[in-house]
Amino acid sequence: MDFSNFNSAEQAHMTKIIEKKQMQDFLKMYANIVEKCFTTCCNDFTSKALSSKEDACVANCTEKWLKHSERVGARFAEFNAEQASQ
Amino acid sequence: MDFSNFNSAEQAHMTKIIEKKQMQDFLKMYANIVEKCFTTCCNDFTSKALSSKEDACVANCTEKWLKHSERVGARFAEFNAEQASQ
Amino acid sequence: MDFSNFNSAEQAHMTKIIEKKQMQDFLKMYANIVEKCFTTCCNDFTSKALSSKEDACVANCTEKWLKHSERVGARFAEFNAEQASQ
Amino acid sequence: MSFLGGRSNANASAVNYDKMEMAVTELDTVTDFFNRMVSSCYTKCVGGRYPADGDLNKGESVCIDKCVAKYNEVQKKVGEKLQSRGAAAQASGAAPGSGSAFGSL
Amino acid sequence: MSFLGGRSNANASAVNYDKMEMAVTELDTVTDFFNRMVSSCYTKCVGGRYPADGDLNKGESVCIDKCVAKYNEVQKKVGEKLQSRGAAAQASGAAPGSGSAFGSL
Amino acid sequence: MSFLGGRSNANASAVNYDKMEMAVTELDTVTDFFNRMVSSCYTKCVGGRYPADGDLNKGESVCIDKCVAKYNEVQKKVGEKLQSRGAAAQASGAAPGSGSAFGSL
Repeated sequence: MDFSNFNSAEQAHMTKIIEKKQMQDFLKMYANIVEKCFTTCCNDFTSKALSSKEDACVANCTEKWLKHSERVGARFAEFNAEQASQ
Repeated sequence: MDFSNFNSAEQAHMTKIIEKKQMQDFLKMYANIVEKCFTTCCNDFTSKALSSKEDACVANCTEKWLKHSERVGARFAEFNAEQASQ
Repeated sequence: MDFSNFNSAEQAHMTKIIEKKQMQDFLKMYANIVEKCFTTCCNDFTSKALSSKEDACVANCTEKWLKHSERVGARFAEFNAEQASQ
Repeated sequence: MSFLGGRSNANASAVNYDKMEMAVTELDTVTDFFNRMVSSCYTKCVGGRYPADGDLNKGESVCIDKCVAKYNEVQKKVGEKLQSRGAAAQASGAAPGSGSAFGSL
Repeated sequence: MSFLGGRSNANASAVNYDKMEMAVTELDTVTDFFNRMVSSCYTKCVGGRYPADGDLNKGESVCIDKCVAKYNEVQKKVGEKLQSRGAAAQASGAAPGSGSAFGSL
Repeated sequence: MSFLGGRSNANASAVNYDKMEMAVTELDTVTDFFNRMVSSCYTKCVGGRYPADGDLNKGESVCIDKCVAKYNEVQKKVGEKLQSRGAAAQASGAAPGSGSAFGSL
């Protein structure tokens, strides 16, 4: 996105809006990871506590999601840069 | 959530906002139940009317969802109370 | 929905709100079609480019979704008209 | 509410913002309902399969018509059920977002 | 913000809109979390099967209780993990909506 | 719109709220698109399986790269298709939220 035609007052507003949205996006990503990793890792409901296997699964699952999300972001940024330069 | 540090004007605003959100949450739950119980109960599309079997299924499915939602709410409230007292 | 009890100022506001919502709904439908047709049509990730088979699948899938959405809209409108006349 | 326009005009063209807000909520509710019906009937009647062409075939078309009718029926049934459980259910926390889980003022 | 009410009163009943907005964000976050927990535990413990009656049976009830406990555990674990990766991860684009993919001012 | 800030300044630093609103809509659209791409590619390339460790293996990494490229291709194709059907389709109710299902003013 190109905000170069925004004046300084508009850029200041936009920065504030974007900061708020980043906070909301972060919270949404958090909720998403919880939901996905719970679904993937937890299938035994005879005990309340996470087993050590489930615990490791949640840690790996979270780490993998973050790395996945970073990689998609990087490829998407490259794609957008290519589009913009054409 | 703790709103004890809110002054009376802020509490009045918050009450209004919460009331609006409860209305929206109720409508969302309504739409959710319809979607889930339709998916669970309706699999024959050779007739327009609900069969008596489908009709009973929708009634039971709705009742079960409400009881499920209440139970999750009760456990979640206990969990939050525990956390707050630690 | 019945807006006949709206005065002209209210109708003007409502028209503006509805126009904005139609834009948002259109963008949401666009994102939905991309998501669904990608899921249905793309299952080979050994190449970056769409194969001719995938390409045809996406075109047909999009066309089908639009026709489906139009048909559901038409039936829903009939249903609402029936309800209103009872 | 100022984001819906001016507030100070009290003549015949004054805007009743509570009424407007209710209309917007109703519009959002119907739109959400419609979108879920489209998705559900797509899954039941069309979706998933690799499409042979861009047209709805006879079986899919018939299925969609019945699907819309049944979806509306289910919506009515669930609505009646929720109404018969009434305010009691809401107050006791059946509705997410209400009840003790979220603290109170 | 004017859409939450008046702005010019600076007395004891003045409304702090930033505080209000944070409270609303917190409320939305908890509600979203709760709704996802309800859906996830429904899928794990109740859903899908054709319901024999309108009651939760013994097995389902026990399952729900454990499910809520585990879901809360997972939320804690993931939260700790995100915190330990910290600001670095956010700045490098782990959070959708941030980072170079969306341009910058 | 007053919720985006002041309104009365008409000098060089005046804020054009329609332009701002369009930018916000564009931002929301790109964010939604990105989030759906992340989820779809996770399902196709990573998800579901019990994770052996916290790293993406070679196969997953390659899959993700192709997946992003294909997802963007599909987005272009669908966009072209929607454009070629044009305003007619929108007016006749192809877009949920428009058309006769929701009444008119």
